[in-house]
Parts: sequence; structure tokens; C-alpha cells
Amino acid sequence: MAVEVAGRLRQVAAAGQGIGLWRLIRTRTTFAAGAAILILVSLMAIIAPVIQRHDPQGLSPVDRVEPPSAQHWFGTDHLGRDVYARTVHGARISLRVAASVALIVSIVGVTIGVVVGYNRIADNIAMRLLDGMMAFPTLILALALVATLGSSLNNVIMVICIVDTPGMVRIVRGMVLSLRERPYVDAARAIGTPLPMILLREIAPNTIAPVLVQSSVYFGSAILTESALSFLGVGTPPYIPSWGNIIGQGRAYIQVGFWIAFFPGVFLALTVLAANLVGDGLRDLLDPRLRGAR
Amino acid sequence: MITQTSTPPTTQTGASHTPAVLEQSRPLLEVRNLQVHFPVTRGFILQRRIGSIKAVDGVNFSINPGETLGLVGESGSGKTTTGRAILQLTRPTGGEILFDGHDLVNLNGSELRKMRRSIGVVFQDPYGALNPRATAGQIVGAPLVVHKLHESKAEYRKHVESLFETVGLNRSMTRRYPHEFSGGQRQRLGVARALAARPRLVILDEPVSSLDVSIQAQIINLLQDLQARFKLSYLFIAHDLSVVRHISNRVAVMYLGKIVETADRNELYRNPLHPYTKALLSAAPVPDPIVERKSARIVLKGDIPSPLNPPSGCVFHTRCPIAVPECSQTVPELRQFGPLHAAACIRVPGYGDARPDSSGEKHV
Amino acid sequence: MTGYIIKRVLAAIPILVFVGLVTFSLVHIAPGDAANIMAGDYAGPDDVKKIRAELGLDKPLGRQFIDWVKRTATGDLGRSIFSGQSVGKLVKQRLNPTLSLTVGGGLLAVLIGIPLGVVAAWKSNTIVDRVAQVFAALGLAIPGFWLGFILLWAFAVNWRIFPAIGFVSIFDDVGGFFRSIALPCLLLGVTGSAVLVRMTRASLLEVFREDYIRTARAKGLGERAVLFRHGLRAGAIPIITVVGFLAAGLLTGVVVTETVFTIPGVGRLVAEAVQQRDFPIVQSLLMLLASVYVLVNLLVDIAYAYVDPRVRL
Amino acid sequence: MGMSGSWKVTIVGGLAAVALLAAACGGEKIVERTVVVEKPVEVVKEKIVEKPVEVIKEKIVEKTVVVVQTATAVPTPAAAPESAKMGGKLSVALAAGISTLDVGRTTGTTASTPSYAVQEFLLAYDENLIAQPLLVDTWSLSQDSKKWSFKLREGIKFHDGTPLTAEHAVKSWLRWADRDNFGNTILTFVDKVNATGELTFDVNMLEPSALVLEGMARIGGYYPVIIPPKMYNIPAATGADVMIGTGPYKVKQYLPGDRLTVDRYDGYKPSSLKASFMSGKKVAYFDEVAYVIVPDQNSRIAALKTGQIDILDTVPGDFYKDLSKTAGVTVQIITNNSNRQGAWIDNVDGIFKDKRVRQAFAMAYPVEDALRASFGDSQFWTACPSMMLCGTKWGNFADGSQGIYNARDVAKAKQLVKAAGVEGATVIVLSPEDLPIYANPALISRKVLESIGFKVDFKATDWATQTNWREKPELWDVFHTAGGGAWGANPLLNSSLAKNKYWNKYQDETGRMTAGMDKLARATSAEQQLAIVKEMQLVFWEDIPYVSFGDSFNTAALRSDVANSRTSYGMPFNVFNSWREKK
Repeated sequence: MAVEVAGRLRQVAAAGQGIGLWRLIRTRTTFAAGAAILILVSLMAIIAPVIQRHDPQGLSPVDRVEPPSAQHWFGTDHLGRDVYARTVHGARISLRVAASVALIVSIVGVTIGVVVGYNRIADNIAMRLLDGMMAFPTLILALALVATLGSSLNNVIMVICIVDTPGMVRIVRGMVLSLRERPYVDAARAIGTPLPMILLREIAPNTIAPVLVQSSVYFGSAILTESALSFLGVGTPPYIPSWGNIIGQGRAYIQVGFWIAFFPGVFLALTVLAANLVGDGLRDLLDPRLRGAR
Repeated sequence: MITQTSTPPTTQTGASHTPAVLEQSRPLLEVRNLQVHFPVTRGFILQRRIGSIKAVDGVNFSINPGETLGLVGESGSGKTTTGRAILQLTRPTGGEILFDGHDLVNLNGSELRKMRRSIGVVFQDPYGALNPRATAGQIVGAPLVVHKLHESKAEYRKHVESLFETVGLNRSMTRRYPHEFSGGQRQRLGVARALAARPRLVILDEPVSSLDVSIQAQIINLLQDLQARFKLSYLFIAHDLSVVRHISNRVAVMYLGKIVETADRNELYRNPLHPYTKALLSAAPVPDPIVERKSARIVLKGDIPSPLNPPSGCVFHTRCPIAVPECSQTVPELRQFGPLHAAACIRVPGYGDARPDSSGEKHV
Repeated sequence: MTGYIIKRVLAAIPILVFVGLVTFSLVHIAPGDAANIMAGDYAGPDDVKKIRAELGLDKPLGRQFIDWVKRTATGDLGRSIFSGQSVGKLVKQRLNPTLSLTVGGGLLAVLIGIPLGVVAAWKSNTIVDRVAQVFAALGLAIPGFWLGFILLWAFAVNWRIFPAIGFVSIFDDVGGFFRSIALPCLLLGVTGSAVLVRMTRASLLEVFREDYIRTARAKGLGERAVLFRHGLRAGAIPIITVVGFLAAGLLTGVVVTETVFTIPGVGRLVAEAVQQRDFPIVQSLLMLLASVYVLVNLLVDIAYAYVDPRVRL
Repeated sequence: MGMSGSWKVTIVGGLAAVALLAAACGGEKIVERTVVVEKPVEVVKEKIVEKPVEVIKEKIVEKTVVVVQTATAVPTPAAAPESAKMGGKLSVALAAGISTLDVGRTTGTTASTPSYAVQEFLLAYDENLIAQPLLVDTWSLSQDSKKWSFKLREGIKFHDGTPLTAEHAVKSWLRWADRDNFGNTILTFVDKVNATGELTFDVNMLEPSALVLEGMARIGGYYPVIIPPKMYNIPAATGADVMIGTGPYKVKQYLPGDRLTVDRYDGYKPSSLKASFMSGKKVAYFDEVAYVIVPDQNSRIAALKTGQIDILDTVPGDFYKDLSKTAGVTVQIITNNSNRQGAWIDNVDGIFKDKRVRQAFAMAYPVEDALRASFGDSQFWTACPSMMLCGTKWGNFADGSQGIYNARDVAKAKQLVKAAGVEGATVIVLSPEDLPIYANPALISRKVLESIGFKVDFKATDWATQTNWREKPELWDVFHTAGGGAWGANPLLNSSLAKNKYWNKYQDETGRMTAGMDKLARATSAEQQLAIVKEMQLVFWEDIPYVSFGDSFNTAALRSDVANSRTSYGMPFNVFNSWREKK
């Protein structure tokens, strides 16, 4: 994801505002820190099978709730499982949720937003629906939906997408409403470009900047939502070691084995923080009004 | 740079394309009684129409093949809307726009698309008119893609590169993004795009007004070169008379949705009739000896009135230096004061005897 | 202003209708039969039938919706499948803790968040600003329940300053009330204020860049006078919106907070109903909380319009 | 505490005094199943507790006799004068919500725990698990042993003011008997139950049986509590929404999902008999008792440490040490209230159809690994070689287990598998990841099965799904769960041993188990019964209807100043006769 962001960013920087990625990184320490953390965590997730010295699911009843040691860097949980291995492995699950949500919400949000922003009738209908969707407090809607659909990793991803998409659609729609008035869209119309091509070539690519910012926000919030759902007992099924589940299962042991919930919690917070920092950096970069604000 | 002659676009892809021929018998573009009214509504659930903004209100003119018509007016006069109406970017609420004998207003989607090949456009804002996410090559080549004017990628690339050279850009620049070009270069890109599909008419919507003066001249020279080379007709929209002076054959002056005066270029500059035209001429910083400054600078009072509530009678009377009470009662007609000169002002001597202008149907 | 209020209230109606539709369809989008899910794995056909009848699932869909709307409109929120209690009664019993927490937590969030945001914006690029920003960034990144457990462990178990569980009504014991809501409010306040710090800071930064502030400064007006006389007044407008965001945060925050601190409030009711697949409760609470949310947003809009007349146009 | 040693002694000693029919009072199913019917949700909640509620539920079944005083080590009542004991408040933690106030509707302990204080039975068990009169004053049996005549104590009133009459007693008891499995069994002996006067009623029998008395004192399953018309007029299946009784405490306030509060019932009329377990004189020393619902284990323990909660059951092994060190907290391991852990086998579909394969699986199994994986240190469990729970009257012999139970004989097991010709077959092992106590042994089962020549299809999902799957034999081969209470004390009530009855589909090809059951039901003396169960156990270890690991113990923790609280009977907390020691 981080790599992808960096790649996109280069494109954004190149195509848009004329700021090179490296200059950006030099001048934006928060962005650089966020991106670096995201890259590290992603790397960790990718090479998880290599760096974990224990099976994340491997039980060792004799070594229950052992504090961190040379053998078990982050200690063991109530089943004697290696918390380090689980945390590293959990990065895969949590990042998968986050990346899926960010990607799906972006694609769906841009698709709907572009169409809606360009069609008055669709816009009227869609905006009423979106207003309705956004009238629900997100976590509570997510809870109700997961309760209805049942707990599975895919359902959790789907539900988070459902609650996040309206916000993205709104942003894209707003962009499209202003973009469609741009002279280059007129130019495209004037040369007879068919509407689908205008949407695809002229409008959609120009929504990338805010979509990128927003998707980095959703990237972080998806991790938090997943963990909150798991904590409340309806999220990712308990046998999947997502960070939310590891913390959720470890919370019962905070008084005798704080490390079980502590380390994955730190990783989770750090990743969300990193995603937010990247989002902030992108926002600063892409919103000229805020540039130089810090 | 402009005089550098590159090989003319050799493309024969537009095989069906009829080259612009100076057929005096029929104007290339004929605008008849064009009206563009925007409804103004109020109310939250039950929207009711409380009036309309008459951006363009009964405009007539025509452009012959190979000719340039300058369309001049302050911002808000409706000149840009007129251009957009011709391009069908804004749908007219009334009147006819005959291009090559076809009424653009009544064309269906695919017929209109076919017709659009023949009408190019260059916009005012050279940066805003270029998609920042597309390369210069993609931008210039877009009409070729839209109208499927090439048979192979290589041919397409060659075509785009030749367009670049035609407008005085380096062929190696096709991969750059708009922000990597200077303002003048960007406008050259706009011109290249307008020419790509070999149009017969190009609408130039204030193509140079956002450029530095020195660059303005370059672009205008380029446009003139291209006009001669490709036998183009231009509708040159501008907000002051100085710019269109060099390039136009004829000039029409608009005020609040109406044409208030039209004339042959030399006639207009030499002998403006309408007080508005006079005001514009006096305001224009024309370092040109041809224009004789007959009087001191005329300064117009106030701003252009809201087109939502246009003044009664002559719409110009609120700012007119020579207005009389009657001006607020009578709507002046555009009347002919010479073979190629018409104006809409009752204060012009001889208004009562002049015959109504019918030139809009044939020629200005 | 009255016209604007009427307009906004009217605009809320279709939203509530939509919310109702979604809420109503909840039972119907469940894969398989909702009655089966609720009856549990070992229910006999009779049990399922009973639940179907109880929920009215045996009637045609349109009829069900009309019945549901009628019941909901008259305040009959149905019965819990799990405990058989009327949902209205359950909710009423649990309002006191939730209101106490949201008011307390909201106040705390405002008291921490807005001053910190103002100071951060005013002293932007100083150490104060950095601290505020770090606080906000962490507050947004740390999961609420994780922080909650740490608070619980530290303040309740280790130092024994506050109780670990439960809620005491203010009408029973004022001291006990404040002790019982201290930790939950702290959790809500800290997480809520993170958003406030960020948004207050951002909106004030924009205000401070406005010309008239620069003019005021240039005139030699005292820093404090500039801040209070000009900056905050203009900044108040975006801050009202921010408080609207806070309301949403609190509504979801109570679910986690009440679960962590075992507070018998509406939030815990939501969490438990969801775990128990107690659809009547889930439906009613979803409708209720969404309505509260719509109402809060309505009030925010009206307040906004009151402060900034331009909005009314 | 050092009590676990003395406990074992106590149990063995107590075995001699086993009441004849005590065990017959248990439920019929594996308890865990019963509860899932009631409240599937509770299973979800228990993820963290890692101890399914259902197992706890029927702990309340008597199984053996334990001397209470030894077990709980309470100071002698004489130490404090009665008046000094009065007053104060007590809070008891409930791990799950109260689904209904009607113990005729649920077998969940969250409802029955407060019911102990609020409602009473006609008869009640003493500490020797002998039924003693409680609401009943006296009873007699006719000459032909076919008619029981009961007389109620005078002057007893329900909490709602209704005076207790024979009609109430009969209707309440029949409401129970109709609903409860054991009650159904009793009803097959009963002709008619009718009130004969204001305070007298008869039970007319078809055949003589003493089960009637047990049925009036029963704890476990549904509860034969005596309730007023307001409650018994509502069918048990629907469940009344109030809890009214004749007990020393009455319901003061019920906040669903939060707490149930009871306070002293001033109109209580205690029995004149000496207090002993559930029977005899009851005193409500506390002004108020709150049953507080705290689903989160972490919060429960935190609240116990801070003194917000006085008593909680099920302390996970990992917290034992931590809580033992906590000042003011007493922790107990309750060794006479255990659950049989095991790997249940699909007996009809797949490789385990063959008895040799079942034997091979059992023979290779290292049961201690499985128990340790789920319950930690050995103080929390015992490897038990008997068919019935160790510590129950029929659970103290190892006959037939030699060479198969905990034998870890992989070589021989492999031979058996080879002989059965199923080597290399695929075995489906279910692992409910939300219930670690069952998921952990699943991993060990996988290892064992692989070691004896099978391929394992390891299906890790959640408990709710797997309880569905296990009803369909083609979907599974090995399923881990546990049973307790009467299920583990009496073969007659052990559904897993009943031919083709339970989802493990035990086939009893030889018919010897079924024959044993028949004989056991008709046996008249303790010696006969013991002999029959021993025979059945031989069949058990030959047939292997399920692979039995051993017994896990329960734990409880309470504030040290709570005196005379009897958690040791599995009845979580009898709050009557308990008081708070003043400093």
C-alpha cells in the first residue's frame, strides 16, 4: 500500500502541482515518517512467515502467559502462542482489511461519485440515499450490519466499505461538480468526446488527489473499526489473528499479562497513526490553502 | 518561431473532409435570432420559475468561409455564451445555428458529434483548458481518438507530432504534462487540439487575453498563419476592440445579450456609431495611428446591469453618456447605416430613416 | 430564520424515512431466515414459528413495514427476543448512564479540545502546537477500548482511585456518581477531544490567515485582543460544525466505553443485542441513535445558520 | 489455601455416604447442549472466559457428599453473635445476562443463582444430599407405597402477599414436572397429584417410587420452585417476567442487562430445622444482595480486586496465582464439581465406525497434554480413568482403562488402524476457535491422528457453526466438548452412552451398554448398582463412544470477609446464611 501510495504520489506530484516526491519528503517530515512506518509494517506483513520464529497458531500449553523473553519477544498469550508471531501475522490481516477497504471504497466511491456528479437525476436520488446512510453513526451501523450478515473477514470488509463509501461518494461528487465546469471538460465536449470517455479520461483522473487523501484516512479508520468490531465480539472470526482479535482476546489478561494486548495495540496505533500522517501530508500537498500552515 | 515553416500537416486521414472553400453563395455559419435564457428558480421543494437571465437575446450574424468575425463585449455581455451556444456546450433556448446549412440545435447525438469535427475551439484559460492528468500528446490527440481519424498507433503518433510542429512546439514535448509548459506554449497546445480534426470553423474564446502582450502577438500571428494555411473561419471573441483589430474581417459589438453594432473592421474603428462602441474604443489602449482619437476618453458609469433585470428600453441607457428619456422607453432596432454597418441606437443620426438590418441572415 | 428552520426540518423527514427503511430491512437482509438466527441452533420448528409470528415475519412485506412504521411512530419499539422485556422500557432504564456519559464526556472533550486547538493554532509551529498535534494524532490512532483497559488497569485496579465497573445515579449519591463516570468520561473526553483539537486548529489557522486578522495585528492591536475579538468570533462558526462531529463520535464512543467499564447504558445494550442477535433491540436502537444523530445535525445546522447568516441563503 | 489435598480426602470419605438416588436427579443431556438451546449467545460471550457457560450451568447438580465446613473453612457461626452479622450489602458477579426471571423457562445459572435466595422448594437437600422438608412440614407414605401425602408448613406467604396453599404447591410442581426431563420421568410413575385441603396434597402413584422426593428437592435442570398463581399461570415455555417466591430475600429491582437486586423479606418464615446446605433455617443477614452482570472477565476480576464485587465464579487458571496474592481475596478450586473433557467421535459415518479405530485413537491419546492445553497447571484438572466423573459415587475405579486410557501407545494404535484398513484416510477435526478450551485439544487430536497414520482435515471455525455441523455426521469426525453434572455422575443420564441417541451416534453393537442401563434402572441396592456400572465401564473402554480425557475443576473467588458462603457445592453462592465479617 505504502509503495503504491508513493507511486501514486509521484504521479500526483508530477501531474499536478509540480512538487517532486523527494522534495516533498524532505520538507514534510510527518508525511515521511508516516510513509516510512507504513512501508515497514507492510514489509513486515509481507515477510511475516520468514521473520516469525513461531507458528502464530501454535499452542504451547506449558508456556501460558509468559512475559517477554529472548525466546518470545512479545511474550506468550493465554494459550502459549507467541505474541510476536501473532502480531506480525496480524499485520497481514489488518493491512488486508485496511487496503481492501481503501481500495474498494475508492473504486466504488469514484465510480458512483463521477456518475452521480454528472447526472442530475441520479444525483438527486443518490444524495437523498447518501444523506440517509450518513445519518447512521458508523460504528453502530457497522455493528448492526455485521450482526445481520454474520461474522467473517469478508463481511467485515464489506460492512466497513458500506459505511465508508457514502463519505467518499460525497467527496468525489463535490469534486465532479466543480470539475465538470472546468474548461478542459468543455474542450472535451466540444470535440465530441462521448460522455463515458469524458468521465473516464477527463473527470475521474482528476479526483485522484482528494480520493487519495480520503482513502488514507479510511485505511487507518478501517483498522480501528475492525478492531472495535472484534472487541465487541462481532468482527473478524476469533480464529483469525487480526490485531483487533489479538487485543480482544488479550484484554481479559491485562492484569496478569499486559503484553498480550499491549504489543498488538502499539502496532495498531502506530499503523493508524502512520496512515493518518500520510493523509495529512497528502492533504497539505494537495490543498494549496493549507500549504505552509505548519 | 511562428514564421518557421514546418511541413504542413500531410495527413490525408480526413479523406471525407471537404476543404474550406470560399463559397460566397452560402455562409459557413449562420446564427439567427439566437437566444440563451437561463431560468431562475426559487423554492425548496416546489421550485417555481421566477424569471430568466437573458444571456443572449436575439443575436444574428454569419461567418463566411475563410473569414474572421470579431465578437466584442464586456464580461457579461453574452459573447462567451454565444460561442458556447454555437459549440452546443450550452443549449440555446431559441433561434437557429446553421453550420454548413445544418441546424446544430436540432442535431442528434451522433450527427452532432460528426459536425463537431468541423468546429474547433480555443479557450481563454490556457491552463484550465488542459486536463492536468493528461499528457500534451494525449490532449492534442484527443480529437483524433474521438473521431477515430487514424488507423494505427504509429500514424496517430506521427499525426500528433506534426500538429505539435504546426503550432511551433517541439515534437519531443508530447510526453510532458500541461504544467510543464509556459502559458504561451499551453495556448499553442490548445490551438493544436483545435486543429487536430481539421475543422473549418474555430471558435476562439478570448484566446490571448490571459497571456502577456508579447505572447499575445505570437499567438495571433500563429492563428493568422494557420487560417491562411488551412482556410479556416474564425469566430474571435474578445473583451476589447484592440485584440480583434488585426485579425478580424468584421466586428460585432455585444452588450447585455444583444448585438449593438456590427461593421466591417475598418469601418467600425474609423467610424463607430454606437455610444457603447465608442466607449470601448476610447478605453482600449490602442497604440495605433489608424484609430483617430476624436474625443477624450469616455468613461462608462457603473457596472453592466444584471441580465436578470435588464433596463427597459435600450439596455445601455443606464450607462449611456448621450441617453435621452426616450431611450428608456424604446427598444432600439439594429438598423443599417451603411453597406456594411449597422447599429442599434436611436441617438445615431438618421436612425429614423435607416432600414432594419437584415444582414444577419446573409452577412453582417 | 424561521423559513430556514422549517426548510431544514422538512429536509430531515426524507432522511428519517430512509433510516427507517434501512432499519426495517435489516431483518430481511439477513442471509437465511432471521427467525432461525434468533431462535438459535437447536430451536424446533415451533420456536422458529413463534418468533416469526412475534416479529410479524409471516405477514407480507408491505404489511410488515406499515405495521412497523405504525408501531414505531406510536413509540412501541417491540420486545427483546432475549429477555422478553419491552424495548422502550429497556432503553428508558438505560438512558441515565448514557446521558451522563455523553454529556460528561462531551463537556470534557470540549474543555480539552477547543482550548488546545485554539492555542495550537495561535502558537502554531511552537512546541505547544507540536504537543497538541501529537496528542490529537495519538488520540485518533489509539483504539478506544485499548486505552480504556489501560485506564481501568491504572486507575481502578492499581491505584484504586475510581471504581472498575458500574454506574451510580446522581440522584442516589453525588460523590459516587462522579467517581463512577470519571474514567468513562475521561476516555470519551480524550478520544473526542482529539478530533476537536485538529479541526479547531485547522479552522482557526484559516481564519488567522484572513486579511482582517493581519490588519488587526498590523494595527498594533494586542495579540490577545486579536485572538479574542476577531479570531475566535470568526472561528466559532466552523467550531460549531466540529461539535456536530463530536456528537457522532460520542454516540459510537459510548458503545465501546460502556462495554469497557461495564456501565448499564444504551451503548452496552447495543453491543449485547448485537451479540445476541436480538434484532428487535438492534432495530430500535439503530433507529433511535440515527434519529438522535439526525436531530443533532439539525441543531448544528440551525446554530450554524444563526451564527452565520450567509448559510440561510 | 492448601485445600486441594484435603479436598480429595473429603471426597473419598464422602463417597461412603452417597445418597441413593442423588445422581438420578441430574439432567439428561450433556449440559452444554441444553444451554445452547436456551441462549446461544452466551456461548459467544464466554470466548474470553474460555469456559463455556453451559458447563457452569449445571454445576448445581449434586454429585457427592462433601462436608461443607471443611470445604469452605468458614469460622464457626458461634464466633459472632447473630445481631452483629446483620446488615451490609453483597454483590455477586454474573458472567452473562439474565435471559429470564423464570427458572421454569431456563436452566441458565444466571437466573437460578438469584433464585436460590428468592425461591424455595417443597423439599431441600441437606449437606448429605438427603431431601429434607422445607416448605413441606411433614409427609407420609401409604401402606401400599402408592400414595404420598404431604402437609405444608403453616403461615407461609409469597412475596406478593399470597398465602401458600396446597393448590399453589401442586400447580407449581406440575408446571415443573411437565417441563423438566427428570420431571417427565417421574410423571411416568405418577397417576395423579391433587390438593386435598388448604395445606395438604397427595401424589398418587402408578408404581411405587421414591423419585418423587428427589423431584421436589431437585437442583439442576429446571428448578421445582414453588411460585404463586401470577407466575405458574404463565406457561413455562413462555416464562413469567417476575421472580416471586417464599425465600428469605425478595426481588427489589431488576434492570435487565445490568443487575438484579434482592433485599430482605421481612415476612419470611424460616424452617425450624438446623441449617444444612439448602435445607433448614435460612437467615437473610444482608440488607441487600445485588447480582451484577459483568460479562467482561477483566472487569469482573478488577471489580473483585477493588471490592466492588464480592463473589465471582470461574476464575481462569491464569488468574489463580494473581488473585491468590491479592489481599482480601480468597480463591477456591472446587474439585468436587468437575467437567469431563473429551474428544467426541462420530460413531456412524467415516473411519470411526470401526471400533478398532476408536480404540486406536484413545490408546494413542496423551490426555494430560489436552487438559493442560485447556486448563493450565495440574491443580486445575485431574486425569480420570473412570467412565463417570472422578469424585462421584461411580467414578472412583479404573476398571477396563488399562492399556487404553492415556496409554500413549502409538505403535499399537497404528497396528489397529492398519488392521482396520483405513490407513491414510482423512479425518475431519473441528476446532471452535472462539472457545479455546475446545480448540486447544483439537490441535492435539490433530497431532495424535497424524501420528497414527491419518490425514487430518482441520476445520477451524466458530462454536455456533460447529454445533450445527455436528448434527450432520458427514461433516465431522472429531468434536471437542465437555459434560458435567448428572450427565457425568449417572450413566442413565449420560446421553452420549445412549444407543444412537446423541449426535455422537453411539451404536452399542454388542448391546451390552443398553443391557447395563436396563439393569441399573432396576437395581435396588448400592452394591448392585456399583457392580453394574463397573461392567458398563468395561464396555465403555472397549467401545470408546468418545475419547475421555479427564476432569477439569471449577474455581471461584470471593472477598475474604464474606463468611459462610458455600461456593463448594457448585451452587454458586448461597447468599442466605452468609454474612460479612466486620473488622
